[in-house]
Amino acid sequence: MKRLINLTPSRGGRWLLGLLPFLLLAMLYISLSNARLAENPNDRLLPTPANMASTFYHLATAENARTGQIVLWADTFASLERIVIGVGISAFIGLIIGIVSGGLPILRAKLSPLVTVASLIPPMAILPILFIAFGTGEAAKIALIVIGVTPFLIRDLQGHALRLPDEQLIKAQTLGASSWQVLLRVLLPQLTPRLLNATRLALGTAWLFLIAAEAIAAQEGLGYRIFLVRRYLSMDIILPYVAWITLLAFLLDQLLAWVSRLAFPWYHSGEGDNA
Amino acid sequence: MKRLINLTPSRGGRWLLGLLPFLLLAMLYISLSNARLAENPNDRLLPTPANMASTFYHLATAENARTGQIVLWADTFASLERIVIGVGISAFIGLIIGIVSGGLPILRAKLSPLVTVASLIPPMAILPILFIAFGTGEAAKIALIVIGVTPFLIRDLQGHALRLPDEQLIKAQTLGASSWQVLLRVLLPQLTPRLLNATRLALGTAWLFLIAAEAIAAQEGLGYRIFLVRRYLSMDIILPYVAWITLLAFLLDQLLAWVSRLAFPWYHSGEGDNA
Amino acid sequence: MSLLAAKRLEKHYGNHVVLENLNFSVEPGEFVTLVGASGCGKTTFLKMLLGTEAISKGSLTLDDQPIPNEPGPDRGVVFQKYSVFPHLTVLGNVMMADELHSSKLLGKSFGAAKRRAIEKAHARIDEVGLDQALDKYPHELSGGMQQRLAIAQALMMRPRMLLLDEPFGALDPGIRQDMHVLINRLWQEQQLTIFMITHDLKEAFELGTRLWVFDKTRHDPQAPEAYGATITYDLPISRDRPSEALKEKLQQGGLQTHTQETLL
Amino acid sequence: MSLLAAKRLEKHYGNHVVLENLNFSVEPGEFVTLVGASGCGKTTFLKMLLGTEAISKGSLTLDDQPIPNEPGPDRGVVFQKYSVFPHLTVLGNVMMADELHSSKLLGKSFGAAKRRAIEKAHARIDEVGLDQALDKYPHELSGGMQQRLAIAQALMMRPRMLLLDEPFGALDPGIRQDMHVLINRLWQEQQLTIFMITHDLKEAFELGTRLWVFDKTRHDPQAPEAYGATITYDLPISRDRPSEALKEKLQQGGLQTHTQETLL
Amino acid sequence: TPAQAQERDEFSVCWSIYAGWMPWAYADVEGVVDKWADEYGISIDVVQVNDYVQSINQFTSGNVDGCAMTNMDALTIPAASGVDSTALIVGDYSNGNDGIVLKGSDDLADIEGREVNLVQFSVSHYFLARALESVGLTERDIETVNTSDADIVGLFSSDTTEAVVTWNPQLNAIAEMPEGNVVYTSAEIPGEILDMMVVNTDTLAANPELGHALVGAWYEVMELIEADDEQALSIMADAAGTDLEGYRAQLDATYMYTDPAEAIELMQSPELLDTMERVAEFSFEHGLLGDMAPNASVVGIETPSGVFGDESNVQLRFDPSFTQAYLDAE
Ligand SMILES: Nc1ncnc2c1ncn2[C@@H]1O[C@H](COP(=O)(O)OP(=O)(O)OP(=O)(O)O)[C@@H](O)[C@H]1O
Ligand SMILES: Nc1ncnc2c1ncn2[C@@H]1O[C@H](COP(=O)(O)OP(=O)(O)OP(=O)(O)O)[C@@H](O)[C@H]1O
Ligand SMILES: [Mg+2]
Ligand SMILES: [Mg+2]
Repeated sequence: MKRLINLTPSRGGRWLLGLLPFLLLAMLYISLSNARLAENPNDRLLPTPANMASTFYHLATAENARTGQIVLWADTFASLERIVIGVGISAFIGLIIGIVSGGLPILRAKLSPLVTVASLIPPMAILPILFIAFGTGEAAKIALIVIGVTPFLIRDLQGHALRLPDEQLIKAQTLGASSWQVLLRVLLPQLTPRLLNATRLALGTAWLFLIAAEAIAAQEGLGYRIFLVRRYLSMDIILPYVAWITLLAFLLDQLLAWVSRLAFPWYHSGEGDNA
Repeated sequence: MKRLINLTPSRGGRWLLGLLPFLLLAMLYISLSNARLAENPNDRLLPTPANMASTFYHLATAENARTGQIVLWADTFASLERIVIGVGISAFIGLIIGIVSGGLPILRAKLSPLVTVASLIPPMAILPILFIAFGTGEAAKIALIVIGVTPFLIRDLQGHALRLPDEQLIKAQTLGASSWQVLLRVLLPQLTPRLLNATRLALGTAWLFLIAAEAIAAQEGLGYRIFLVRRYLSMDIILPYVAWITLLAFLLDQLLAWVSRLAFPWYHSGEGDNA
Repeated sequence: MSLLAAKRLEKHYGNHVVLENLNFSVEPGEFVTLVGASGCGKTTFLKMLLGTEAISKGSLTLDDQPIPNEPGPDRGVVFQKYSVFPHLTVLGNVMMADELHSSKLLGKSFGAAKRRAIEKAHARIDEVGLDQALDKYPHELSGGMQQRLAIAQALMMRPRMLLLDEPFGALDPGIRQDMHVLINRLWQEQQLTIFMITHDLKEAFELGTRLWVFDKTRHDPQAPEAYGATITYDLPISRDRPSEALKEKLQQGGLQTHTQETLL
Repeated sequence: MSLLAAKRLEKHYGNHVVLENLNFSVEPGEFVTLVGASGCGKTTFLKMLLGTEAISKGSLTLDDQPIPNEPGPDRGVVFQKYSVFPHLTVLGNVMMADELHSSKLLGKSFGAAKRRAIEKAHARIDEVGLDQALDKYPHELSGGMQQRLAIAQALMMRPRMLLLDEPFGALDPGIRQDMHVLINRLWQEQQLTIFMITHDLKEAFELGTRLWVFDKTRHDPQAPEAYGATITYDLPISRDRPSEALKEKLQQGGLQTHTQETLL
Repeated sequence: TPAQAQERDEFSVCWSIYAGWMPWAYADVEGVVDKWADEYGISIDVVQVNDYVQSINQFTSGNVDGCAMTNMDALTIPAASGVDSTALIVGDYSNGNDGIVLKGSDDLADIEGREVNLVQFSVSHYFLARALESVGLTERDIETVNTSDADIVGLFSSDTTEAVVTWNPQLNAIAEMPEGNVVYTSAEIPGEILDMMVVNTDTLAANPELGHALVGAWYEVMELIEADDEQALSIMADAAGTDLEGYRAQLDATYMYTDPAEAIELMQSPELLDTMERVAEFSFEHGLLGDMAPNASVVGIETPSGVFGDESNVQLRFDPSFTQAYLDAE
């Protein structure tokens, strides 16, 4: 018998093992749900899977009488638009400031303390201020995402710019590069894949802020719907929505990972499979 | 004249340069505030610094008539207690599961997909379930922090456990170590400083969830106060509170960094000054 | 009875044949040096001796028993890097083996047991000349000192076999020479059986009593992974004979191809 | 008129004197090899030549002008590591210099300019024998191939001086030998002036026309940072003379201390 | 503010989800507001804000010109912040829409010593104070926990929750739960919790068309409600996240002033002034009029029947003239 640390599951077994805890959770849910519903058939907290499925199917297919739209898709589209624009703006700002402040010591001295302080402010605390400053339109929601995510991206990219070996900056200069050319041809291309990576890490936070923002001021969106029906404790809508958000987050994450591997093979050369 | 990328500010100049953007922001605020107050002396949106200072002083010194406590300290103590307990529990769970799933391939196969999915679920969206499971008191607030932070810690520690050179695990076994001893004497001590580091990264998220939790149901706490007085647009309380939270976050972060450097000098050997 | 013996030993990764048709027997006390082109399977071979890679076909026996399928205290190892624990001091690294042995639960000893462990460790550390650096962490040591530490640590369990994978590959030439003296002395004093991989032919000749050259004997340009490497030369090295002569003989044989490959 | 000259040159970091009292003049076409104990200031010296470290006292002149205070295309450099750009292919790395020159704004050339750059790069790549690996990224190359690439890249600007900081330190002995042949050929063909730091005395003798030994002449045990290293030996090396003889002479002199230090 | 006092032809008003304000949802999507705005040559943007407090903040900070809010919030937030506000439309009063729910008891007096979840310092708080008064208790006899209104239903399911004060639709959802006992509702204090459309006084003075257009649109929808128009009610129900049946249940607990004459009568009655005085006193006791407020009458409140408080600092006005003009035009 091998030591425990040396035991590795086979490839097929790994899949099955991975499914195991999900099955256990599902069983736990169903038994709890049954128990509550047996006590009070009108209980809304833990609806049956069948109930959730039919509600979700309805949301995903039936046109809304008032707006003429299909609720799920309208919500999804609105939320995705916000998160893509918000994260896109953050990534852009993060890349520019990260490169410039990572590459130019004189600017870094100016910006670093500000970025550090900004990244420490919990955006949730300034949520009330944000909506007052930006109104309740799309701008405020996107601004919340940008404010929540950008300081992290800037710090991450600045850190990586600083960690680029000095040797490369010197080499570029011995090849005749100007400051601008060093930023453009050494820092920019090497930080772009890192940006994709950092963006993946920041996506979780971005979803959080999106949902928080939609809870306060929105007329459609995944977070809006959850907070609207929360007043009625409609868990048959909330739970499928949570699952749907989780799936979207996962797909977005995988999309970015795939793009990065495709576009920057050299960046991923040192990686093993990270489980 | 040197190239821009080669210009570095002197040590003293660096401090001054770092202060510059803060001064600019302060001036911008004061001029905006003056403009609004000139129009409406009762305006609460951008109070004068003097006003904020006196309110803050009042909160920090005057006893509340009803509870006999000093508001600021009661809030601070309540919030710090929650965040320390919450992050402490997360760190503990993260360390255990991180080590075990990073070190034992057979367990990793079981846990990894679950942790990945769990880390993608926005905790804010499943609040009602949290209330049922943990009640509405301190437990729920701490649970929200734990749920928000733990998946990140687990993934980070698992990743680092995987990145430990195989050579070390093999070496330990050639020295006669059992699986348990490998976990205890190779993984645990090497992951502990990493845990401190990951906890520092996770603190931002923890503050976020703390404030969110306090916004939902609380009787005291920094987030509670902000969300209570936002009703009255009392920026003279909100803004100093945000600054105070930022300061606390900074101090907590530095404390962890200091402990880590003191306790694990070998871990920090490879570091330069990270600006 | 030979210590280690292989019969028609093979190692595949899927369809990729890395090693094939290995046959040898090694007596206790031999010092085998392994050379061969990069990627030909030397490390894979060492891993089979360690027990971290399973054998695919044939047999590999230690004391006439199939080799254990995981690392154990009878086979010490020193890698090119990461052999020592960064979170332990020199003393802590060397004591580790003893502590693991005497305290199954905590892997850490206290009181009298600890004093004994320290004493034993001291002796080992003296042997490799690190007595001035007892309380230093590995990151405070130079590359050469780290490798000495790794050797002292590996020898703490008094293993029967010592496996070295390019242990001096990352060291400066001067320091390297120093390490040769050390390993040679330890080998003789402790009557170890040593397997050492190296890229430096000179090193291989200076240290070993037996040289193995790993190379492919068959090659299919259409399917480069279809055939694996094997031991193409198995030469006894005499300490008395000047290595230069041997080297020339080798080059007349087939080692040119090998050297050329190594140099790309 | 000498290419490079120093007069009472010193370098301090705060109170720490790293180098002091350097006096020399170097003619175009010399191949200077620098040896010395670890941490004695060889890299610091090279950085002053590069312009990334300012001089503290004295003078250092290039063509009788104070040396520029930042790197420029007249002084090429190859480090032990990180000399090539990981995000560019072999061709891209070598073309870089030309592109930076011909397109100030984008640092990237297109059309005819690009074709010309490719052509020029091809020639350089052929010289170092990487013509089979044009479209590979550095991570797909072995250590030796990466250093060849770094050299090809550095020579693209036809610099007057080439600065090498332990360029072959991380390579295997066999590959190292190969690189010696290459660098020697390029030095002769392109009439470069080369400064090369090495830890390998043999290498220093094989390649250089002039050997500098850096060492401290004064030492204060109370304040080890009070005195800096200087050039203690400045020896011409003749290609015809067997290096062995020289080496012995050196060892009789003061190099023993140095070697001992290197070996800790 | 002067900027708002200028003549303009573009305005915005906001509202949040509440039974008595759902007509704005209908008026917005069905183009009723646009129709009336066109008639007066202006345009009005109707904005839904998900979070009630945030919608009032939008009004106070001047981002919008009008906002749907209760009488108490109009006094303690915009008026106390120095924004001169006019209650243009009094749409309804809560007639059971606010309620106190206890677990394990149907006697209000049992609230003594419990933790009560509610939105602190909102009308719920005022309502709770009135309820406590009715059984001879004071706020010192209980403990209040500030709770976000959207989460109060989920919270009630938790075993640790003992009592909540909330409004519809949350109130209905909680009342349906087996352990929920509604022990006191706003039906016991009719006419005290008023839901209104509040607009900036200066803006209204400079642009009376805004007032006329809003009033016109409002009462056009009121006619549909009076007629129990199923299609209109369904649309409102959907916007509120419920169905027709659920929305009707909420309306049952809301006294809608579908008849403009009745609304005018309320505004002119001296009882309104009494109610506002009580609200002002409650607000002062809880520090809602500002830390520096010397007494409850620091903010002047003007109704057709008189002024309460500081006449030189009137910041909240009840103005029936626009409703009157609509009635006259009919
Ligand atoms: N886990 C693995 N899965 C698949 N192939 C592997 C694995 N490990 C090694 N190989 C392959 O086996 C071959 C031999 O690798 P090995 O590391 O033993 O070579 P080596 O002789 O030690 O080379 P080097 O001199 O570079 O250290 C290589 O072609 C490698 O790609
Ligand atoms: N930026 C710096 N600030 C302060 N001290 C420095 C700095 N750079 C180098 N030193 C010190 O200068 C001395 C010389 O360092 P240098 O890197 O030049 O040595 P070296 O001869 O190249 O050593 P090695 O052979 O290990 O490469 C060292 O003691 C080092 O600590
Ligand atoms: Mg190998
Ligand atoms: Mg150096």
